[in-house]
Amino acid sequence: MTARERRTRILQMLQLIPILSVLVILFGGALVMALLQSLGFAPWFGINTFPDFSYFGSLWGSQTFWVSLWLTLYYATVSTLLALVFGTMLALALIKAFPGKWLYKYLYKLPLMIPYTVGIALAVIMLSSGGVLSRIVAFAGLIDDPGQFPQILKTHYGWGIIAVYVWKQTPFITLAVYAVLLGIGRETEEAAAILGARRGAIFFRVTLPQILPGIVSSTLICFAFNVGAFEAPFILGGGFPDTLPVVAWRYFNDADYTLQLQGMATVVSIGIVAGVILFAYLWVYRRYERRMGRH
Amino acid sequence: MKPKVSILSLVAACAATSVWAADPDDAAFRDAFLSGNADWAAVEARAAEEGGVNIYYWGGNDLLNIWMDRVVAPAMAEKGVTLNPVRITGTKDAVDLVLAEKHSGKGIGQGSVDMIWINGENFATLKRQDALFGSFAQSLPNSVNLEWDESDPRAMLNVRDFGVPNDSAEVPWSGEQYVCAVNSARVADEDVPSTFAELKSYLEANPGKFTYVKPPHYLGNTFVQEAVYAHNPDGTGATPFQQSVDDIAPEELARLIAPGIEYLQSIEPNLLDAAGGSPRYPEDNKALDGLFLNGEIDFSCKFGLYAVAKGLEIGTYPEAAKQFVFPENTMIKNKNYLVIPGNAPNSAAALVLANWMASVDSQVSKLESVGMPSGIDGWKLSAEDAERIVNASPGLIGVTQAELDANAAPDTNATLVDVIEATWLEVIERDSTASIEEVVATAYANLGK
Amino acid sequence: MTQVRLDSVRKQFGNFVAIENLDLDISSGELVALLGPSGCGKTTTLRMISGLERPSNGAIFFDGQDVSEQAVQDRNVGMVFQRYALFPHMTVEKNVAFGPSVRGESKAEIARRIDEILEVVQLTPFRTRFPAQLSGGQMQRVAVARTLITKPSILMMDEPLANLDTKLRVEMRRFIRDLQQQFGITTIFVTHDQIEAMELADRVAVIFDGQLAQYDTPERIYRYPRSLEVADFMGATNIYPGKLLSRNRVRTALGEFDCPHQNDRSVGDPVHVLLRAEALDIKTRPFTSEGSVLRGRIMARDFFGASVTYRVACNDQEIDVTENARRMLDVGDDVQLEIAPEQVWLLNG
Amino acid sequence: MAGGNDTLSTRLSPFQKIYLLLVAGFIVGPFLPVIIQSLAFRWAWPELLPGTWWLEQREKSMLPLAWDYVLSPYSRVWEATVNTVFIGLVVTAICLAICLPVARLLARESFAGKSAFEFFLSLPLIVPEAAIGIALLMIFIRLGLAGSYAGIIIAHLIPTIPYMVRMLTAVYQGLGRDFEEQAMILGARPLQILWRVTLPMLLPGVVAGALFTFLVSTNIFLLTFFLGQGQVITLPTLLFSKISGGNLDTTAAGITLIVTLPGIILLIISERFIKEEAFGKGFGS
Repeated sequence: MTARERRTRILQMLQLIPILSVLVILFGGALVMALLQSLGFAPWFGINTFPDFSYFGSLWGSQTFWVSLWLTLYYATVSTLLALVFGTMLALALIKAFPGKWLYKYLYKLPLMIPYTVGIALAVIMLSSGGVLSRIVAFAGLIDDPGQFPQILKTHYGWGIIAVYVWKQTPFITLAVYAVLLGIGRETEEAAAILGARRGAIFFRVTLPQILPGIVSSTLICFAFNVGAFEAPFILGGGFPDTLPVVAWRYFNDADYTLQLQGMATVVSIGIVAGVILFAYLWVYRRYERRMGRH
Repeated sequence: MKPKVSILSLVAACAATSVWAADPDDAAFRDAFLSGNADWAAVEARAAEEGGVNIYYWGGNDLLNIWMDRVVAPAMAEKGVTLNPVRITGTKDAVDLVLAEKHSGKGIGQGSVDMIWINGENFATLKRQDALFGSFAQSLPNSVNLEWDESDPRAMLNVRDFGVPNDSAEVPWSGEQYVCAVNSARVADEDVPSTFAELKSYLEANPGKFTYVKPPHYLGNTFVQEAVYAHNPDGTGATPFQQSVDDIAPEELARLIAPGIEYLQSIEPNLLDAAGGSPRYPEDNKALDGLFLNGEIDFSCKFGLYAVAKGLEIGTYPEAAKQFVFPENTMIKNKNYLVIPGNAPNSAAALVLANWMASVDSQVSKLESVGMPSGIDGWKLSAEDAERIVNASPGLIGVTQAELDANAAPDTNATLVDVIEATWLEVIERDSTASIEEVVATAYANLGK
Repeated sequence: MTQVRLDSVRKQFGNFVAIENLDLDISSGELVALLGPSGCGKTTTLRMISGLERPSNGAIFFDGQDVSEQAVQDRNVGMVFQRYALFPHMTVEKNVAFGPSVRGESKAEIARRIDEILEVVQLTPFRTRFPAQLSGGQMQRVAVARTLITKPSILMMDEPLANLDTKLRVEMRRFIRDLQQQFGITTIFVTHDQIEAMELADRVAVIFDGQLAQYDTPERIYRYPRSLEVADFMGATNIYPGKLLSRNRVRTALGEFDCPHQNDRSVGDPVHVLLRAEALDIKTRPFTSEGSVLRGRIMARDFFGASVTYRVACNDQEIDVTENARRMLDVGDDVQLEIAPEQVWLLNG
Repeated sequence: MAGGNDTLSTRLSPFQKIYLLLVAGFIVGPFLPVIIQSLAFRWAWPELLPGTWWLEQREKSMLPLAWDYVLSPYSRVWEATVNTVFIGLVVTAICLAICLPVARLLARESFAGKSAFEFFLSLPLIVPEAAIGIALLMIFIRLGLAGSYAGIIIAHLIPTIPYMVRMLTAVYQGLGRDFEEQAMILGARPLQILWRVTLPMLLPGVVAGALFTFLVSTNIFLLTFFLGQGQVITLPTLLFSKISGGNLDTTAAGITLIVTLPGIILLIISERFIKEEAFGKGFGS
């Protein structure tokens, strides 16, 4: 490397400093601090038993942690899958021409633009026992007391949470898939049809493999968000046992400050679980990609 | 097993690691004021110099929010102080902030919170953590509006907060009583319960039509306390619960609260949505109001002497709502307060604000617009002022003041609240298989007892 | 082998008429080019024959059977797309196997036929490559193989040579011709390049603005265009307005000369005279005066290696003349052009 | 009529028509009752429309009800809106400034550890927000950043950087070097190239990235909620505190609509300036 090349290289590396300082110091720092605290390092509370695996031990040893984990993953997975199916179907419809398409393309993106809390408000007014659906059912004469309306919100089935996630994320996945669909065009589908493939074969053997990159990256983001989301399970969840982010938040808000370390262990657990699942997902996908000749 | 680090050892550790640092000027003012060496004019002058005051309060009541902006802010502006009302979702957030700042070395005059609307456990926490400004309440000019003579039993609510002596480190702001309301469009008068037993039989006949706010929310805790009082096996009601954890053995407490907790367990299958698998306890005041308005529940219990009157005025209560006496003899009555944290950056302004809040004018206006009952004591006022307070009241609907007074009961000691709350969470919410005695013992252990 | 007939086929997209009453007969085993400028509707026609689009009116017959309402999958046609539309996520052999596989043929049979067809298109060494790893010509051969393996009754190609460089075009042209002859398959292709159409097709359908302008052999379309537009599109440069002096003599600004006998025109009719550049003979001095001759001077010269084209000015008009490059004339030379009457083609004025 | 052509048709199938209607209903339908609720005085089960409307009570009440409250300073809606927009703008500006050079580098240079660096850049997208938020809170309290605008702005950079880098990298890749090289040959100086060639060509992509970043920032709830400590309120946290109990009263309904409004405006703006594909670039693997 000549001196000039080296100078250019150094200048380039200098440009990376701001972004690295944000990501390494704050993001990386936060993760490291979380890990340290979950291992018993919190001198500002007068606690320093590092390394101390008892916080993880007691967390993972309790049965409710596993229930919480199951709930967290259940809500995240079901809503991601539903949003994927709805979003892909919507993207397939949107590439067609229809009257009023320009308006529809505004409309379907609305949830993408507004906070989850709005979605929660909509779920509350529509789905609660005293809500609009319940009133419509009552108007139809099917029930005469709000208590008879099937409970949708605040159950561990999480219909309300799933509804909010699906509402917010369907447009997100639609957008990702739609952009990829536009990019691949219609020709390969037409070629497949001429070669004799029916609707199902065209979709699963030709379209789907091509939109898969868009699907993978968008579902990855949705799933990770769902695992870490707080507001929807907090407001619409079924209460104890809560999802892991809510559990962590409750630890942090407990009158007993030492529980914050337990909270950190919960936070780290969320990170580990999300990390393991996402890496496994990516690994499987990468293998598939290689088989598909993409690198 | 996780090592149980007690709060007390934690506090000791904190005290050792972080000395109460101080801004010398603020520290001097605090010492002068608390020792009575600062005259009020000097305080007001200093307040104007400080120029602002940050009050942290639960922002979930629109009426209170309006009143803060519309009435308190201009009143403070007249004194040269800009009011900064910080609306928080839970009082604990402000307490956490004060403590976090204290632990990070922000001492006298160096914090960010000047005043918190507070009572109960949160105050007890601040006191335990030694994060209070000091005994200021009796030095305020308007403290004449309050009864401080402890030989008068009526002074108890001014000097003890949830049974914990407050050492005048907070000034009473509002007096409340836990009252239930019924939707009389849905329930016949003769069916309205006045005891827990009657409530239970009502629920057996009308399953799902009642619930209470989920502890550890204070509205839920209070309902649990009332049930515990009413089921006190000795028949001594609230009396034994006035002691602190230091004075009552866990086995004894477990024995006293067991019938009440068992009662709450027994009504669970008939609470709201219990038919669908698990009973539903609303998270807060607003959620409770929503259920009551929609007729999902027939009775709504919360602190709110004038809640029905105000709720009708703003449309959050059903038109046929009215109050009733429940449970007989154990309707908890308490006060809530304004506290100044030890590291308040504008302590003089906070004192001025506290003083103004204890004035007859402010209490009348708060009563009228927010419907929050007066926190000052009528018998200490001139007849004219006392009458203004009475006239400002939005009014009781369905009950009389005499009935409420006759059935009043005191709060549970703040230190016991933690234990009872933990017991409820463990036994009722988490369906623990442990006996109540074991649960109480664990709760004690967690408190470092 | 299939015979294709389009009967008053019309296609409308919204308010836009893409094809207007198109009649077209394609004999079985024939190689037909649909020729026209872009946007003329030739691709739409191809897509209607394939079944990717449905005609708004009219009908399409394969061997006399109406297939207008038949789904594309049921028509047993083949199509090679302009950009080949290879499945990017499949290897060469997977691409080729796709058709038989979705038609439910046995694995052994598919494997056998893949070997065979890859041999035909000379892609055996590339069978495990992905499309992204192939050259343009290779991709096209995969596309062809993928189509042929399904034994289509009609093979369609959209601009088959458009995306190839000059050398590959020659190669592919030959390849397509050979293939078509070998399989004897009815083949229709779309192009906007008249040379390509003439070189490959048995018959050429010229389409302008959604209407069939002429449908004939390449030679006849070149020599005897039915309209000015067709003549222009086929690359004719020497077109002059004129008037019929008698049944076999015409006058233009260039001058007067003889033409074939005109049975269906009357004397005095306005006409356009088409003179093919390569059909004129250039004479240098000494000039003769037999037949129809024009005098002029060379204004410019374009040398193409095998041929040379001169721009000649005569009577204030310009005319292009092409001849073999056996000799070279210079700019400024005076020349005489001889016009054989049978090389003069008249169009309506 | 043989079917099987639906996937290929450029028209919607009947099923797709119904599906589009259902999705539209699912997405915007619930706003209707929110609008009604915001105009109600008392709307109790089982009424399909409020028994008493706000306007009927408006003159009778001393207190600002419904929209009178929402639009008054008491509701803090205006403060939250200003905060949201301000934080969003600052985050966008900082994010743009620090991501542009990185995107250029990623698009054009190859260096050791590049793929690891790219992976690290996208990590914040897949680490759950709750984990970052709670962990950051402890650090921020130590640094005195909790509850401050600076703290929230810095925190918002974490989830926005990955999107911005991805979108800008895609733009730089699409741009290619030819144009800059052509400008160089024509005699332009580096600054002139930047100002007159590179920036105008980057602009659509930059606008897309900026709008997307702004959008993400204005939508963030958890980080603002944890790190704002109730002192910095934005539209999402304001709404959260109104509905955290799971009840939507009159003023909460009004605030819901207000919180929706910037999204609608942003939607219209972004639809004008950004093609679908540009958003798509943010998500490409």
